[in-house]
Amino acid sequence: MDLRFRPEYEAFRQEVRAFLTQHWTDEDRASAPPVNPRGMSLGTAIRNDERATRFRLAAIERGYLYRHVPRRYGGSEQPFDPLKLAIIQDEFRKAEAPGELIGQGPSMLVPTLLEHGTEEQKQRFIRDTLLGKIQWCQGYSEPGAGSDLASLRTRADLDGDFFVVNGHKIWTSNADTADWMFALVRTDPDKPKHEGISYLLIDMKSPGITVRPLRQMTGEADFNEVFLDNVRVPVTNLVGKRGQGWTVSRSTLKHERNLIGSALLSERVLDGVRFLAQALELRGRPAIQDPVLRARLVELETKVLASRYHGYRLLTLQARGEDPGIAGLVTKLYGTTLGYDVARLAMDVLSDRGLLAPGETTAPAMGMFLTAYMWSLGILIAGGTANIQRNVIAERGLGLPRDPRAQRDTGQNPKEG
Amino acid sequence: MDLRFRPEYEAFRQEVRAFLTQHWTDEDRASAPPVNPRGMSLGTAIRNDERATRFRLAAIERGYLYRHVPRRYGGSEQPFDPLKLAIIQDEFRKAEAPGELIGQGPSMLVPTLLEHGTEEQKQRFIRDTLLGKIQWCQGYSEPGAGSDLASLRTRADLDGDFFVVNGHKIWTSNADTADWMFALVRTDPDKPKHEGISYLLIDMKSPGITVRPLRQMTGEADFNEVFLDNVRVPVTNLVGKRGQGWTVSRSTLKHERNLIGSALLSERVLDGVRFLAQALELRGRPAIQDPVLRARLVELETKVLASRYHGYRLLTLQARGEDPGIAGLVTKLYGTTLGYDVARLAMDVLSDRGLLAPGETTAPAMGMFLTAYMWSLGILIAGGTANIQRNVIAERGLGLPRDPRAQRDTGQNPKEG
Amino acid sequence: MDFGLSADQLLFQQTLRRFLAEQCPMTRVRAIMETETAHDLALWQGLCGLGVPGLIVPAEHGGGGLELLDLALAAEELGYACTPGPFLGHALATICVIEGASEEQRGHWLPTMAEGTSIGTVAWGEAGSQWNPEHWATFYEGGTLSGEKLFVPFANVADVLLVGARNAEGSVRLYRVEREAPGITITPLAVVDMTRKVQHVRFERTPATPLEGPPSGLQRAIDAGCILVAADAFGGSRRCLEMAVSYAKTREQFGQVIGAFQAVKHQLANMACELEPALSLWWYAAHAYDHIRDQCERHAAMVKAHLTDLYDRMTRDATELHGGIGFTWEFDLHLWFRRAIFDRGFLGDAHYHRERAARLAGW
Amino acid sequence: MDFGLSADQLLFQQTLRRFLAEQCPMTRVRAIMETETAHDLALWQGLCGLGVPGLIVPAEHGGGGLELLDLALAAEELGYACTPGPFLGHALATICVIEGASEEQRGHWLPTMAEGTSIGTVAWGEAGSQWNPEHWATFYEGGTLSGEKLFVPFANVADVLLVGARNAEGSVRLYRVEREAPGITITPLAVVDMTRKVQHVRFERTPATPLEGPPSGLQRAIDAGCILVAADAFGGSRRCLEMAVSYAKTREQFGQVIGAFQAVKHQLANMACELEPALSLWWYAAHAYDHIRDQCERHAAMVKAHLTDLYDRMTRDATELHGGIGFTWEFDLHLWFRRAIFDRGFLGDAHYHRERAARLAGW
Repeated sequence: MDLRFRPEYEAFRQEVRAFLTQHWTDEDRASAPPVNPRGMSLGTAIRNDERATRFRLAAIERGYLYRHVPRRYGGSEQPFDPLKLAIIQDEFRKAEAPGELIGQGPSMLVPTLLEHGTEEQKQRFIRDTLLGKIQWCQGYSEPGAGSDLASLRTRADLDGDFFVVNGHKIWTSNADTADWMFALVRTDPDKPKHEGISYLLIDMKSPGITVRPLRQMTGEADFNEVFLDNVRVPVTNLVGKRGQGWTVSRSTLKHERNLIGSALLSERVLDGVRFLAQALELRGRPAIQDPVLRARLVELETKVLASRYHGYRLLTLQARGEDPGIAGLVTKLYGTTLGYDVARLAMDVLSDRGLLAPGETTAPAMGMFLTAYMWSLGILIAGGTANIQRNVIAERGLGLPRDPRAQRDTGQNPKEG
Repeated sequence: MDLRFRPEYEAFRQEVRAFLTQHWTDEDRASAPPVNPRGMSLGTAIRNDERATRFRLAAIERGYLYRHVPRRYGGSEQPFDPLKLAIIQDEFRKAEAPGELIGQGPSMLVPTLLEHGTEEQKQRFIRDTLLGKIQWCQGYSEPGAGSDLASLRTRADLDGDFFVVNGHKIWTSNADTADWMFALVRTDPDKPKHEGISYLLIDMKSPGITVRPLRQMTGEADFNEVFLDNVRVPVTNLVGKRGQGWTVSRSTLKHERNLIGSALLSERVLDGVRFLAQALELRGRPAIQDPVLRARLVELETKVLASRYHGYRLLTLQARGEDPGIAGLVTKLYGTTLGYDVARLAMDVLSDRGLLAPGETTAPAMGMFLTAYMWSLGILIAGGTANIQRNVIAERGLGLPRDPRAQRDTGQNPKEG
Repeated sequence: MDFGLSADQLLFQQTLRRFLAEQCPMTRVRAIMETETAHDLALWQGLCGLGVPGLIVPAEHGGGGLELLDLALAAEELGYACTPGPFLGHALATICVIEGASEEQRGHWLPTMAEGTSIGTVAWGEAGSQWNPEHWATFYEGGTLSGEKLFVPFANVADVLLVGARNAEGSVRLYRVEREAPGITITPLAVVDMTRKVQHVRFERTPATPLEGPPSGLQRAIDAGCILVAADAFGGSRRCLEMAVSYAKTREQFGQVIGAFQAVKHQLANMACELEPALSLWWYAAHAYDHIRDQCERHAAMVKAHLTDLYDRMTRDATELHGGIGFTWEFDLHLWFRRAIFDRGFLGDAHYHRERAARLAGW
Repeated sequence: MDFGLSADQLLFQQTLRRFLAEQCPMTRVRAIMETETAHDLALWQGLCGLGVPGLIVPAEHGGGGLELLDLALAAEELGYACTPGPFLGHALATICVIEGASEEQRGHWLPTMAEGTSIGTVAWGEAGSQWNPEHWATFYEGGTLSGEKLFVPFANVADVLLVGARNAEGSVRLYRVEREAPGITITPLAVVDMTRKVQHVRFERTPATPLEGPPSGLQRAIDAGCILVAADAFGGSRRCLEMAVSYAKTREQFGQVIGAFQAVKHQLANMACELEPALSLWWYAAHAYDHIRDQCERHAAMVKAHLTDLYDRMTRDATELHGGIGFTWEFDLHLWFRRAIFDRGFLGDAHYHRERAARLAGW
């Protein structure tokens, strides 16, 4: 074990700080675009304006962002170093500087392309995706096939050099603004279950695509339904082999962003809750002085830290080429329930002020914690339900008997971002 | 709804108080027999010495105890009146006076005999059981047939006017001291599942019975294994019809003792925890001043009260001849988890003093809360596991599909008392 | 001599449930909540026709002369049906008058409140989550009120506000203010529960009439509020469980209804197990309000804390159980999710009431 | 540059686990715990042979010269194996000397402690669950100690006690006392955890030697204690989960192994889900003890609270899952259940450490 902040790391930290001071000024920070009511949606929490892009390019140049991505595809191609990663994340967070984009493109498509994409696909998509110039949406879920991807019905029939796609996708966030969609489609309808599924990149400007907004419980429409009607997709947009779509879509799981992502998100929300508890008066004293809230705050901070260090452990196992086994299977369930608990605590800190809705100017943090709270529940649902996670942990992790009725391998609904 | 403490009830309360002052003196109270290390075992928590018996007889005479049992069998045969019941329980508890015995005889056998026994059986057993003169043990569980009574193996073969019983019972509390056992035995081995089971009263002095103590995790041996080797039981000791044993054993559930019993037990333990929290210093102040413990104490008291009032509701439904439906199915799971939570809280109130074992003279309450804690877990296990309760609630209460693999109807292991 | 509802109560419950199912189905709920006030006159008049606003008002003042339990049964049904409108604040305002006004004032004010032609609400909570009257800063002096009250339900709809404020002697009492009185500023707020809007209300030398009955009136009304909120929470919880059970029986996944999975069954069983005893708990508290007064305040504090915590868990679990559809706007579940947030916050949070229950026990 | 165990550490872990499996199987654990002291010389010497008592003692004083993480790995294995004996108190006593003694004292005392021929323990906690040194009343004056310390592990077995006490200036420091010194009264206690007995110790003008190193030694030792207890709790938790999983795979009910029931599967999955990230948590804290000192105290407080809470739930859930057999004396599970109670109480309860963590963050 070696995480020590030895002199070279202290030096690295100073270097990062100096970089931030120079490249992310108070003015940059203050120039945040107006609050986007959809700002809390999955993966769009991070600024993506021109200043941010300029900053990110500089940060990539210096090796601070997208360290696992080769330079030829727009990453900074740095050796695996969780400590540097931690320092970068810490310092960027303190400076409120734009970090890696965590939308579905950078988090899900890029790792997939790195592993399964053709050289042409990599060149064409990765760099622009990392900078947010190409926006992606994910076309996995279908009505009636939530966690049960085996029942996927969208078809892609080969017609010369094209697939002709017909079907109906749901829970497609950002489909209205996305340039491209990565989708799972059924290319071989006669093959059983997963075997007939392929992974396809679909240009959202293609004729035959209709996007309809889908309002979620927060009242905003951060999702969409996407109807595909004879959409023609070149066969060169197939990622991996035909019929291997299920395997291709799961390669994401092996990549570091996903391993650390959820801990990071909970950390950020927890920072917010702590700040809230310090700032907000509750019955005559700052809420953080309330012994019950205080104890819960420490407890959740402990779990957030456990989540972070657990990420380090997984990364290390990966770097050593060892199978993380059950340790790799619990991450999502731990992270999503923790995310819910953290957001839930915010509601208790707010007490009656939790009644004020997002956008209410007199509300603490403009009522955004309610949105975070609802989203934390949505994420719990979206990442394949918790029950399916538990099946996976029990069966694959603990070796308990499989339930013959439930195809829980398909259950890992990869929708997230 | 009518629970009001109208003048006649206030008068009744005064009457109970006067009775207690007269019949349960300070001297009686002080004369408690030395603490029995097995005092916390299921159902023997209540004093059963000569003074207590004398007092109970007077209380029955006055209509305060065993109100649901006819006078001709030794009860006080009072009209159903939950408010009087509440007053009696309250005042008896405050006066630390002996209440109804809650061993397996009074709680389980008596209701069963009242419903299914012959007149002769009732005359012979009920009165003496209510006064603790006949001690009972319960012969339901067998090795390998914990919650799964369908796999019961103890046989009773008819031989003239006798059943000849052979088998092995386990988890039989008080088998070493009990005079009689009420047991489930298989009288018709060829019939499927429950149909071949009968309910039999077995004299523990019969030749062929061997009792072996079974130590539980507390370190004491409050249970036994009972080996039955060609034990001859007169057919007149069959309760209900042959082959109806399963139904007969379940009649207990309809009777009020069981409905209120668990709430009462939790109430008593909670009283103890509150007293402990008031008396015990925790980091420079009484533990009850600790905001976290305090909040949990209120929360659990609320649930204990809910449990008590829920009992009133069930009694009322019963008195009205209405089917309680799901309300009747949740009682046990609610009560046993609550019992665990209450005992668990005691451990937190004790803090490091929870390390002191039962019998340690310098320990708060002589370390008895540890025993209560372990027992609360034992009760959770004994009453049919919580998972089986949940199956029952879901299937019979909510009408969800039955699991074809689990015979959870048999799962209501009636072991408790 | 029993612990159950009377035939009259059961009939009333049925009648009200049928009325709401017919007159205020979810399409209507959504239409009303989308309006500026979330108050629909026709619906309110329908409720008035059933006597709901005056249930607890003494018969001699034109009400039903019933007890808090009856009113709480109405609250339960309104919670079950997710009914929008000013019921809760109005009920509390009538109770302020019943318990805190002089006989003469009662005679003046109650009849129109009982028939629902004068709508009332209560202005209690203050900044910093202060629902404890001891800490209220709003004061009464020279016939007028000054101060700021937060989370006043339907302040913009109500005709009269029953305000808790400190008098010159430093005691907190109830005051009656007309909504149209000078010096009142009502700030509209974006709120989570769209079926029960709240506003902030500022008083600046607003003419007010002191209630001249027993000073205990305020605490009685607060107790009643805790119990009514608990009943609302129970009704909503029950509805969430019903919806989840019904969904589990119809939605198929992996070739069978999801309610056949043991994990789902057990989650639903746990919900039912928490729900059932909670019913008896608030019944008892409501009964105690009229019949066992010395137990009422503490029970009210306990049921407020317990039932609103329960409601929170029930809405959360039901939402999770529904999966994606539970997260959509079009599906109705989130409307109860939002009501649960109202019930938790209004009158103070669960922790406040538990601490109060501890203090009331002398701990 | 990684967050994992080194090859040496993995080897040591394996070696120790094999040693305990062979030399201290559960039959042996039971035999030792039934003795008056719960200390077995042969077992202790075996551990000494592996270098366990001196792992963290600097090499120049005869120890292994390793870090707290290595010692914590040993604690984890001892917890996993339910090993009886004075390891924990001894480890903390050596740390008191390493961190709190002068160089000369270290030279005198450490070699025999490193080889385990001189067994140490710590006398810290006082009445009223006072584990906070600021509130300790035991005092040092004129070369002697007076006061009472509760929950001293293996006081009757130890040769030396490292005692926390207040000096004439009011500062709390560490003192070394020989068990055979005059004025010591050791009260034997009936305790829950039979593998780690504790006693109450009273000092009455007992000759004592002040430790002459940095005053921070006491807090360092407390931090180390929190981390070692957390590692023990983790080892025990891991064992409980393994036992429960293995039972679920073999025990049949209703015609199939109980591990095929989704409810059981999910309970086990939840246990695993809590357990896995907790490993990294105490690894980090142990690593911080040597390498990120400014984070250590707060992390130590957090891991003590978190891991002992976890241990409590794991022993409880595993017991419930085993059904009747889990409730028997003959089945071993309750021995960990009892160790969990030790780990929760010793050094102060979870709530104390969480509050401490809050204060250390400046909240």
